[in-house]
Amino acid sequence: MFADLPIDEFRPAIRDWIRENFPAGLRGCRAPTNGHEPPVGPPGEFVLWKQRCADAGLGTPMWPVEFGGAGLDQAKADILAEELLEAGAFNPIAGLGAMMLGPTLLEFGTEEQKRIHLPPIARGDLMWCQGFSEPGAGSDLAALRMRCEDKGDHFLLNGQKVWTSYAHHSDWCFAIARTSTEKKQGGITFLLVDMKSPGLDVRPIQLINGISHFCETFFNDVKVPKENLVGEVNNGWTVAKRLLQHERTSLSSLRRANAKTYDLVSIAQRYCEKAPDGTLADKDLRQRLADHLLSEHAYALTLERRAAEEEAGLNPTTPVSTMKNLGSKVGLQLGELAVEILGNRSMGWEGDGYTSEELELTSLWLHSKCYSIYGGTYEIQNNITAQRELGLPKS
Amino acid sequence: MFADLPIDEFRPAIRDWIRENFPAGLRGCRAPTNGHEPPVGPPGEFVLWKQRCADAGLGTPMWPVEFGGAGLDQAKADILAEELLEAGAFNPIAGLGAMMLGPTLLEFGTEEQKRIHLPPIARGDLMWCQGFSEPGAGSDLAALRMRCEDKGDHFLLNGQKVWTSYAHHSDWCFAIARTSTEKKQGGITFLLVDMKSPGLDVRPIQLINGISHFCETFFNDVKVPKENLVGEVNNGWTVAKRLLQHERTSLSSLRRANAKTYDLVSIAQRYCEKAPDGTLADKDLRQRLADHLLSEHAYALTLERRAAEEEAGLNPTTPVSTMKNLGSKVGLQLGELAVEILGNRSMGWEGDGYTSEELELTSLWLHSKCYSIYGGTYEIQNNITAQRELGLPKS
Amino acid sequence: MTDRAFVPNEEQAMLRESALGWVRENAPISDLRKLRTDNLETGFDPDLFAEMAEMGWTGILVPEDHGGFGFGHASMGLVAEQMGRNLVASPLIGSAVAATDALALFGTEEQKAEWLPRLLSGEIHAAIALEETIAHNPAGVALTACREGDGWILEGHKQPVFDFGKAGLVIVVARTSGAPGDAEGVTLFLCPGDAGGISARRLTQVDSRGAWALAFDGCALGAGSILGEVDKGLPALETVLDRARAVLAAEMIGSTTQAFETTIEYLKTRVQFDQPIGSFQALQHRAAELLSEIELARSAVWAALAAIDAGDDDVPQLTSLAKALAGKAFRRAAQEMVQLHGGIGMTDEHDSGLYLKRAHVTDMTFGSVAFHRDRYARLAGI
Amino acid sequence: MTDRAFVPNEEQAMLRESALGWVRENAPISDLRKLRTDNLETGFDPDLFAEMAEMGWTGILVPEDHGGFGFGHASMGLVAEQMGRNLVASPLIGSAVAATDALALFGTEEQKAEWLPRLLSGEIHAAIALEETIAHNPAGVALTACREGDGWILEGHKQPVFDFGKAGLVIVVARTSGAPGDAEGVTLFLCPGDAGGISARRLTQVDSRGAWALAFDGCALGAGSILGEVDKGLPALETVLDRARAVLAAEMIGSTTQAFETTIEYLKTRVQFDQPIGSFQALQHRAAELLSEIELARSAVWAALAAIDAGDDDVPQLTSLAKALAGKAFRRAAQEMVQLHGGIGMTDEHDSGLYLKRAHVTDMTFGSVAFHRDRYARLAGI
Repeated sequence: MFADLPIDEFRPAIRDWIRENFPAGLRGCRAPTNGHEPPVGPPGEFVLWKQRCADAGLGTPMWPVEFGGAGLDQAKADILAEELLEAGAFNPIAGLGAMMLGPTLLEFGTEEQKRIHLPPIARGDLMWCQGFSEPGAGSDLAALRMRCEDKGDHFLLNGQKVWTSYAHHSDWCFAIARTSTEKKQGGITFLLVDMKSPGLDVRPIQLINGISHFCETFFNDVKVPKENLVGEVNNGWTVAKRLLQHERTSLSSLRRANAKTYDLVSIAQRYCEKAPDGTLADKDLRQRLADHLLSEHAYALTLERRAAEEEAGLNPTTPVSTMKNLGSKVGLQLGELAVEILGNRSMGWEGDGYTSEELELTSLWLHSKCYSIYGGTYEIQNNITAQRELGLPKS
Repeated sequence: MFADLPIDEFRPAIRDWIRENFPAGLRGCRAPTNGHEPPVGPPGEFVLWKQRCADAGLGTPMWPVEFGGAGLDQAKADILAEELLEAGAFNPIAGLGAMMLGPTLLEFGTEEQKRIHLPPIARGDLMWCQGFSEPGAGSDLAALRMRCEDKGDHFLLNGQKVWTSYAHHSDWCFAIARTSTEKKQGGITFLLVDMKSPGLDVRPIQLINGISHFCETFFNDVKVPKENLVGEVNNGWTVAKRLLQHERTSLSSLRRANAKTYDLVSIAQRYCEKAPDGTLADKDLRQRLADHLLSEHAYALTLERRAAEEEAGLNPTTPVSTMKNLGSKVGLQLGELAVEILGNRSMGWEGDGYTSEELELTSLWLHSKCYSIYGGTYEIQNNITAQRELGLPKS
Repeated sequence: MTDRAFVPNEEQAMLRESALGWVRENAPISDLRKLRTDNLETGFDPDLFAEMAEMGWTGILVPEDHGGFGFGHASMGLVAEQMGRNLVASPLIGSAVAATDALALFGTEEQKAEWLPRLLSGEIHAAIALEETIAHNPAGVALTACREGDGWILEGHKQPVFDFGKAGLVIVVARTSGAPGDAEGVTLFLCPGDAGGISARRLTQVDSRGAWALAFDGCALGAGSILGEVDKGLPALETVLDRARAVLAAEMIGSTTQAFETTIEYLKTRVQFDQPIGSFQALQHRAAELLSEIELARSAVWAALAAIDAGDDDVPQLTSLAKALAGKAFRRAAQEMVQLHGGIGMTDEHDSGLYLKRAHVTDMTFGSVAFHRDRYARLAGI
Repeated sequence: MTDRAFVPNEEQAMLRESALGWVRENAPISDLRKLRTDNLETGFDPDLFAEMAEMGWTGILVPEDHGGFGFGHASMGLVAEQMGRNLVASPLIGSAVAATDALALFGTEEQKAEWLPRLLSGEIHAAIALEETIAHNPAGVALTACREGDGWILEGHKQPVFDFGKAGLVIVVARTSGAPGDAEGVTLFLCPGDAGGISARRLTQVDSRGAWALAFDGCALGAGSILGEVDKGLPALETVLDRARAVLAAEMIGSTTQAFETTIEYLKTRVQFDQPIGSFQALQHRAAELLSEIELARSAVWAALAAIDAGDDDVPQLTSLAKALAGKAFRRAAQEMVQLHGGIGMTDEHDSGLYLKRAHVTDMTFGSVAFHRDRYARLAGI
């Protein structure tokens, strides 16, 4: 229905739909940035909202209706995102399945794979994790060594993955493994792995902010049915690279959503001493906070500009790799400034000596350090920008 | 005489000598940072001061007395520099001969070369320039192509040098040229060239601040007598590298002398609006000015620390390449802040719409851009620090 | 999403292409070098400006009912951006943006009829006499205008005044009451360029543009010279300045882009250590970071221009954002242009120095990075 | 040149070597991890502190006539630097520097005789109760001390108070007159750790050190508890703080150096794209730039310590220089440690996070980079 509306009727229609369907109790709740986090808001309301979005296909708005989407184009999907933001609402269907695997399967998957895997993702019923990084293959992903042997009716996986986000809460995993050692990138195969497979062992890794959502994942003679091969054997690097593009895009918009949620201006106004003219008394902090606000604002405008360019059918001027780094810089700045504003109130780890806001911001600061590491490090993105976008020669 | 004094008697003795010999009219004059600039202060006084220093060997204090020096050790030379600064005086014998060629000849030159060339340098009578860089060989100095052929009783030079500072005012040039194309670094020879040689043509290059002290120097069948070879044929790279070390050291201390002369605090106090509490009203500028003062102060302390370490016979903790970059950073910062402080008064190029101080500071800002280029670029110094000092592997 | 006009419409795209083509063909950067020696009375090449007028650029912001095109500031920004590429010297921003907007927004019908057609045709150009002290500070104006009979007498100094030479009209910001720093008491005057009682001294500027120091000594203006309301000129001035700032920022983006592209090209061709220097990773990363800074500024500039044309409330925020980020990006791009070109970048013969000097002057014009960061912070409530 | 003690003398070199050896042998960074789980009443390992006392470190600043060594602050800095390498938790700076200096400089003979020998022997340790608000601001103290009979009653809050657990002595900064912000009216009190009327809440801190929030509610102290002069305590406090700041900055330099060295070692061994990542030029340049920042901070720290020992006038400038630059360098080194270790640097298992958290807490302690930049600027007259 929404897909067929002319674009000028779409905005009021979607606004009405949100007003009618978005549970009031969820207003202003921070959106879960992936599907693995505990539900937010009053009990039941999150589940209700998820169901309603799923029924309308609006959790994965650009997917075809037959696979659980709403069949919207980019322009309408952008309007949807804006109206959600406007209404203090959010997309409840998050996670790697919706953001990364789905679009990739739509391009590379078989009809059967799409039919089986996409609808549960679109409904938020099944959660996916990403089995890419290995202990010796971080930035140099193609150096991966997990063995994948063709055993006739199935593949056999042996090896170890690391930094598998939420592996311990996931139903499925999309993974890349080595089917040939002859070529580095040309010996990689892309597979869908059921996390309940025998021989698969998951151990959470604790991060510097005390939270564990990354895991080490061990594969010990894990069998994967042949129908779970995406693309062709030894051609998985092509699939994985496309998936990583989706990752960069979604990470840079997520960062923005995050930055919108933590309002440093309001925190500074509540915590910091004021000068008689109402400005912050600490001019040193104020200057740096202002610099951050400038970056954050211009970053948000750059996202808008890219969307407008895409809408107009143009190639976006600003490369995705640049967006990823800008997003992580803004996020890192936000973390640093948050703890600096809190000053002596930013040293807390846990316990009731600090407010939950203070503890959350301190934890955010520590967590923000991963923005420039995961989803392709800051350094890798700069290489991509320089070589692929600016055309500078490889050394 | 000064060389034989015990160190505790040296300081008062040198202080007395300065008081007796330094012409009052020169007090507070900016030291000429090389020997090519026009004399400073009242007529005759600069020449007098130069003569007195030369007679005492104090222009090249660490050189042996027989070659025109004073035979001082590092500790005493440092004390001399401090006392000059303290008295508002300066070393009048500057230039590439005193700072770079002299120490190099003392190590690599023949007795005859030292006897002929060092005394006129020590007296400030003859000026030297450096013929190293070529149009295709900037940071990659060893890529130089100027041909040097052995013609039996002389060498024959053909080719072009660039960035030859003050070539148009120099009497001699130390240069490197290619005697063999078999090895890149191992085919280079170090020569002393009389600037009056036939076939030698000098063209000044105008810089972005309108001043020309760099030149292009063209060599067209220039003959160089065999006795002007320093070191051995094809071994000139070793000599040149040592000379460049002397260059880095002297550049980083010159930078300091420069920074001492332009007092941004006083300029800011004269030009900028004040807040009621006496601090600068523009807090944004104030913060950055403070940051600069911190760097400048710590850089000066680092020079002191290196001197103390050398005095104690230790290897300096901070590498020369690091010092060069720190010095150029402080100098660049100073230039940027100077024009920012002057604001609308910093746009002048010439003429009487601006004071001479304003024009000088604007010119300094533009000139400062070369700090991170000449004497080995910022990038080259970072490579040296990373690979030679920190032991990081070459790519 | 309000339509931020991030993507030019067909008309604008055509305007941009024609401006870019004209700049490349007819206004090479060597023209700027010529200005340094030619010492023209105007400080810019009047023939070049006549061509701009002929192409209609002086009418982009003139309302249609006064014979102009009323295209808006995004269009003007597209033209300014192309001019910025080659550092083209012209009075376009002072005359066809600031003065034209001032008249169009705050002029009486009589004033508009008197001045707009002449500005539109390029018969005259206008200048803005605002700056007095070392730092941009619109409320800080000290030059006084006192009533005498029906008219006014102006006394005081202005420096720098860009493009004053042979200007037909000067918009003078004066104090009619209160003390320097007061928001009240600022008034805008329309002053003929050849009015008596003004002595002008030509300044020689680092960016080779024409700038003057003016001394007003008994400069008498008639009753009709008031633009807008007496004593209430500051908000009008800020509105006009924001428009000029946004278009100047667009010009700066053009200069920045050209400096960046020239540098990237050099990185691809200059060989050291047997490799193009652009293959060195440290330089690659600096190029990537510079690009990201330029992209942020670009977004801010087009958002500001679009907000002006849409009449949005957040013009002051967006303009300060744009001017601050363009100032940072231009300075950094010019600095890297010099540094990455090495020795040759330090020579007058190379264009790097021209961009560096222009970066400094444009940053100082209509408020520096520091000024606009502070203004943005105030508007953000901190 | 005043002798800035940039080069340790023989005695100091021995002290440094022995401290470094002890830290490497007996105080590995795993001790800090143990503190997180052991939840000791002290917040530090008392056995480790006893060893430090045995080695004489608690007596480095105790004057010789009270049984100490009177070695000076450069020596204490050398010890602190080695402790910093492994992020060793101990009350050394609060107790053996701040409290010891406060007593030695401003205590009566009676007070010195009562407390110094016990601090020297390690029988007790002392804490400083200064901070109340979110930002370091010595004149901002609001906790009140009112006369009652011969003695004083303290009312108010302090947070964070480091190493309060089982402290024998707490130096409390209180307001005896005036309002928060006034320079006059600040007084230092010697308060036994077990004094009545204090309720303490243990805080769990990111850097795993022991810190407490104290509520003073009718805490009664005797007449002899005044340290120095009533109402005139601020200059004394600043003198004591500058000493603690300089030694803390030395500790920070040790931590920074270790973070840097660990990172450089990793760059040499970690292979990606078939090369050690340390061969990538972009990382090499960041390493070189980080080194230059560390070297600046190092020079400032040793100059500050030497100036304290020489009784020079420029101690406040040099201390603010040292603390600001050490704060910047430590933060940047820790940030790069996480970033350049990649994923592993984000894990709790790796030490990067411990350095990052400590960098933050030490920067906030006794004044942050921003505080000291402002103080330095004021002293420089801008």
